Amino acid sequence: MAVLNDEQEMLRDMAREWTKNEHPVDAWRKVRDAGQPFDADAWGAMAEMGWAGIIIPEEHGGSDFGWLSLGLVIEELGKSLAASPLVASALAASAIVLGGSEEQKAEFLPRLATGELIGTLAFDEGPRHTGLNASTSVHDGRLTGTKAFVHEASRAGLFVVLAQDGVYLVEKGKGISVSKRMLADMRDHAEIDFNDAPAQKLAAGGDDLAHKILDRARVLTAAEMLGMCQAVFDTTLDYLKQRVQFNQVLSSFQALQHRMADLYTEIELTRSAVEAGLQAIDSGFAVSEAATLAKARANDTLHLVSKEGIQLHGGIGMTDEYSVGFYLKRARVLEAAWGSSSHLRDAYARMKSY
Amino acid sequence: MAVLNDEQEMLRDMAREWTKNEHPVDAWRKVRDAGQPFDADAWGAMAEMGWAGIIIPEEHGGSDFGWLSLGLVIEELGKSLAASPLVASALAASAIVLGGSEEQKAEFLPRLATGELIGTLAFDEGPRHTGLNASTSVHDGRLTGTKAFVHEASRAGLFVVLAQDGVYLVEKGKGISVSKRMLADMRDHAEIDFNDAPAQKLAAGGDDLAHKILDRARVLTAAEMLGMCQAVFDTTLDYLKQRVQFNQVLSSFQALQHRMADLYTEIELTRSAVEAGLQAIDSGFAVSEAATLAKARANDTLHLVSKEGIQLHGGIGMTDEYSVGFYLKRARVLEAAWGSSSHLRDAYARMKSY
Amino acid sequence: MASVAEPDTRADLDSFREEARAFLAENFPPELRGKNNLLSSVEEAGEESPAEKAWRVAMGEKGWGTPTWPKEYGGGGLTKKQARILEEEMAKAGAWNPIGGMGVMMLGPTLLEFASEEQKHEHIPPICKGEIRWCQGYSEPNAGSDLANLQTMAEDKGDHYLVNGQKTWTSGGQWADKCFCLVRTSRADKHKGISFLLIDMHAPGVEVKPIKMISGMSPFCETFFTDVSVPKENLVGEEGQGWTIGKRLLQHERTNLSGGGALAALNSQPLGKVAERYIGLDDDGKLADAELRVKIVDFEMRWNAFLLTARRAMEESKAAGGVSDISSILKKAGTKLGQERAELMIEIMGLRGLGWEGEGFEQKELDGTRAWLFGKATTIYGGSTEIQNNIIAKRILGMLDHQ
Amino acid sequence: MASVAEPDTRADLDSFREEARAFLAENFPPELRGKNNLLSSVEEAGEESPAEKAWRVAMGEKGWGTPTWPKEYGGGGLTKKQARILEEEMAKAGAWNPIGGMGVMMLGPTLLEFASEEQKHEHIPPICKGEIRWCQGYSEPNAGSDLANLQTMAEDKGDHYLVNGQKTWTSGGQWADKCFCLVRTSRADKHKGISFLLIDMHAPGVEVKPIKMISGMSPFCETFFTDVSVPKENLVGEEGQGWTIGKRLLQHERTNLSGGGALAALNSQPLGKVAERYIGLDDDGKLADAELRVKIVDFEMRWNAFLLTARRAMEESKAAGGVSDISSILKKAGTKLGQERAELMIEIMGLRGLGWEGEGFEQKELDGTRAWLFGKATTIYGGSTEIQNNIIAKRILGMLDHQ
Repeated sequence: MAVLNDEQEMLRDMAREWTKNEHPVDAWRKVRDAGQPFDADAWGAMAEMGWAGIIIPEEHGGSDFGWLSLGLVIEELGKSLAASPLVASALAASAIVLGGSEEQKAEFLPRLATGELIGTLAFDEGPRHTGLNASTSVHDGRLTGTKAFVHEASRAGLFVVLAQDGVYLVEKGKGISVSKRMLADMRDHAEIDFNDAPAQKLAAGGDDLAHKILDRARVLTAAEMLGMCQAVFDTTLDYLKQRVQFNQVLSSFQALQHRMADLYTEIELTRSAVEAGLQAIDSGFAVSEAATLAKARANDTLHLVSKEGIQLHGGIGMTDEYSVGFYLKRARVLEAAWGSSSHLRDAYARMKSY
Repeated sequence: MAVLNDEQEMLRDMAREWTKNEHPVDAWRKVRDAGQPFDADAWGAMAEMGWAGIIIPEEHGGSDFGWLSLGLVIEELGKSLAASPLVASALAASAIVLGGSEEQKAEFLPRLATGELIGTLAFDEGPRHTGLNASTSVHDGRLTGTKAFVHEASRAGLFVVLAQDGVYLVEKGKGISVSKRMLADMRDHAEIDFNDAPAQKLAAGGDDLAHKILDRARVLTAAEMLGMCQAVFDTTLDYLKQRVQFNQVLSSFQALQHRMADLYTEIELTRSAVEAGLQAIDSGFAVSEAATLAKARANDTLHLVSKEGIQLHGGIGMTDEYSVGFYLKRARVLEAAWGSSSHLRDAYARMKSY
Repeated sequence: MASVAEPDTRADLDSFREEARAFLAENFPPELRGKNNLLSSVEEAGEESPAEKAWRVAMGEKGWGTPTWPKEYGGGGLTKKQARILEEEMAKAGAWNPIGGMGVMMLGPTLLEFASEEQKHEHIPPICKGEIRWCQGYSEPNAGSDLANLQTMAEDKGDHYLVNGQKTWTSGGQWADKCFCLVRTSRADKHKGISFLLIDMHAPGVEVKPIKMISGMSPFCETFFTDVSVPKENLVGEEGQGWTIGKRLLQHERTNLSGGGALAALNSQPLGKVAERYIGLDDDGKLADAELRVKIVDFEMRWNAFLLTARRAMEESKAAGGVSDISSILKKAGTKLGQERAELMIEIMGLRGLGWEGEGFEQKELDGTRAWLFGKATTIYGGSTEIQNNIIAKRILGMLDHQ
Repeated sequence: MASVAEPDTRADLDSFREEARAFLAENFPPELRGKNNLLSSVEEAGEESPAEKAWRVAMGEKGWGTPTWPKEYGGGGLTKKQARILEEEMAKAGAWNPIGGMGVMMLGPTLLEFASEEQKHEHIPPICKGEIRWCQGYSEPNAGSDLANLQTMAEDKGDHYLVNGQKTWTSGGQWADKCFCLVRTSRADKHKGISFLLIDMHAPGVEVKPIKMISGMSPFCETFFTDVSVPKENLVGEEGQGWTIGKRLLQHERTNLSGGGALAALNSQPLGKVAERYIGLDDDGKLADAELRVKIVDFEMRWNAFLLTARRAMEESKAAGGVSDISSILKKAGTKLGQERAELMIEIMGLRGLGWEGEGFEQKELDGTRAWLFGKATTIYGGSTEIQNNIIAKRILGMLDHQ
């Protein structure tokens, strides 16, 4: 854990307590069983606590606490797989903070900060992230194109859309059709068809606006994944300490001890990378490099931890009654989001010119 | 172990007994300490037993027992790191069998079969195998070019040289200068400068002669590596069963048991691939594919086993007094020979058109 | 079953081949060609079509679904060479064996070895005909890998046992007619107190509760026995012999599990082809994702090494007239590779490879998701990889017990 | 050493910075800029040049080679902030610390904690001046990771101990003046029979035999003690306290070992650059070997995650005023990565990366071969990776003992 200031520590503790007491992983089970995208009351509570505004400037209704602060909250939510549009909406807000005109900021940021407006990114057009390439086009302020697997789409009122010539804002309404896509994680994903939908450009962000947004998406997703790693690890450790086989608790078997020591090591290395990614955004230094590193480490570590979590739980880990399977299913979706490890490694090597 | 016929079983048993009794790994230590390329008496004994002629037709003085038979012998020699030009010379002989005219066969094969003539391949021109590309050229029967890290070069009387337009035979003599290259395995390697050296083409082998020779080099090297894997594994297992720590023999620690079970599994999978490679040459079916598979599996498994062998031996494995370090050093040289794993995987994927 | 002398002459075999061809031509419904569903044993019991039923009945009558089992119990009574010829002819005809399940793969061979004459005559023929579905009652909530710890009691009541207890991971328990069960007939000794009992799943006091799995399917159940009365003639072997019989049966399971994984992958497309479709080739003819290309080819090569090993194990066992040592690695290696393949498939397909249901996915993609999740069980059930490692270390490598 | 209050004012620190600059300008021989040999502590004792000697003497006199050690024993007596300023100024000047070795890294801190006043005054000043080379006498042929099993006896002879036994892995034993040793003063109890003794390597009865390693170097020795007489005042702490003292000393070793690996790699070229030279780039600007490119970038990324973790461990420890839990993973992770890097280097260089000696290789390539082999020791010595795993599992994760 990075060394935090008082404000960050308070925020982290609040998120931890709330998640543990008010929104444990069973809350997600209920949401899933009810077929909802997320628990509206819980989202209200999050907004109430100010989480939707953490990276929004104070003048636009946020607290401007910064990305490390937001990452701490997202990590805690990741631990219980809390379903909410918080990540998606924060990323949409960050796009406006980075690239919006004063008018755009004043129009959208206050509503995003209170949580009454939900935003999300609509970048990729296929089932995998292949870079910032889009065939979506805009003519006379009308945007046309199809975006695949847009997260948190069903309740979103604002889409931040990557087009051929830049990043656009599109409000829910005419010219938009949303088709649900049910993935193994049972969260809220959809394909979105934009057909001459009214769009306004984020014109103030410079040529690399989309890259900057992508960096933030990677880091924030990595923070969620880090929380998931930690939760699977902790749950598995608890299980091994309690389950008896051959008259011994499983945690006394050396082969399992060494595997857990390996997982512990990987998670701590990943934690450093994720925290460094968050801090890089706050400081503005070497953001792309740090973001790529954070997501790649989170991808590989969560992949390993989610597999080992199932295996070490044995038979009961295979049942829907235990939560460890939820993490496995969510893990693969997030691994694919904003760049698989192979995509990220290729990108990193390019940055280093080899 | 593949199911063998009587002849193969006899040959394998003979090689096993001879290696164990007459030429254990300490024999290699003596050769090394004496600074020799190999033990001439031992080479004489091998020739006496007919091993140099195993893949040479009977009409040319060999026994024509085939590649599986030769591989069995090479595997046994690999177990004790027996230094000899057997692999190199057999490969040179195979080049003539595959591509020589009747005159060339009659001239060279009988002497190769008795071991009085030592042959070797001179293909690669850099420190890594990058495919069958050569800048070596031949004009008016004179060959010019530089070959890097040629194995068993110092006593070789016949070089099978890859040139731009085919494969040539060059006899030791004028126009050849040999510079020793001492690698960590302390075996016999050299850079060879050919400067207008008299050369005769192996013209009867067709366009893919070099490929066929390369396939055989890969499989035979893989057989040597398989023997090395087995020896490191067996030595390590013995050590773990005998060494006591914390009042327990090491072999009773579950974490070590599971690692040994993994190594055992990898070695057995590799054995299947290597034996299949040898059998493929004998049958002539899908040779390139089988050869690529055999060498890649041998590379990766020996890499792992040689590392784990050192680690599991602990401190004494780091000393020159124990043999396990010899295997580690030889392993990396053979891993690089005729294609690293990355080169082989690339080649395999090309064969499968993806 | 392996020690029968087999004096087939070339002429005998040729005439058997004729017989097999004729039987298949007459009885195998052409519309079933290649329609065998590999997942049928783990998926719910589908409806049997009339053609399927006819084919099952024909094979059952002939005994050829269990070709090498003795004729007197309903088997085919074929020699091994004849059985291989039958396989070849079936493959040529696109036919498949309609007789399967745990009765064939696990219980039958065990009964042939340990059961009394009466029991063989009662239980084996319905297995050969595919009329009875069996399930396995081994695991309990506190006895998974550690079976010796099982608690389900069978109390001696003179002419019957009174069974009480709970089993879990009962495969297909909700569709099974009978269950072969490990029960405790004595508390005195952990291993020697265990007996092997056949229980009617329709008997009063048997309750079955499907377990929902992470794959969304429910191929297993919890099974509760409350004062279930089981006739004493359903005890296989003697009281206290259950551990020996039960372990022998598990060997059949293991052979089958590793083979199953291999079979499934053999029947599917090479990963390189799948990737070509989802990822595309670059100008050089290589998959556009260089790292994924490496992972795919590395997998395919290791997979081939595994297939070669499975073949070698078979050849060695045949030559040695016993089980080869390397059979011990097949389950461990095969299940690991099977899981790797499923993970690679997801990586290749991207989010299309994670579809759960509904619009936007091909059926193959949805099946892949379920198979990926279901496949996580293969390294856990039937002797987990950890247990396999213990066995290899101790039995094959002679490393001491770690306790 | 950590609990001293440090009321440095800004002005104090500024004036110290001036002092440090002046000292360096006056004493650091410019021809030594950046000439520090990282391997010097493991390689044989090279000849000291006059400039090197002058620099060592100057730093030794000042006590700044051991900047935070108390002045009364020859240390610099600096606060931590001052020490950091000194480091900064040395870095600017290209200067390095000429005082090092096991005396500084391991024995000194231990003596400061456990030794008597007399012992501190006798042994610490020569360490601060770099006048005495120490070696470590812990391991024995049958007591490696399992130190409690050690057999070297120190028999009480009234005013001295009579020491008999054999040590192994004595680093630099052939060049050392003295040895800090774990010896057995009682056979009654495994742990409590062990004492911590300082032995003169030049005393009669001490015999040293270098061990040739797979790298071809001999940085370690076997050390034989035959009736060696050691004055009782060389006992540190009390009889039977050796286990406690010895383990504390190992903590210093571990911190140092993981840091050392990191340092070495920091000082070397990025692998991508090396690969560009040996392998070349394709038209797309990528390394021509696609798989190797993936391995390199994967390594570099994991290596960066490690460096970030090392920094985090330091920050956390500073903030918490104690050692952070994650320090426990640094040795394990750092040594593994160091070995991976060396293996990758060989793969990048091909057979040039395996040169042993003689013609045809650059010095850097030959050094790489030796470093690769020598580096295999890092996961074995100073608490093997297996021991680290045991420690993490038990102390950090609270998993029970496996015995």
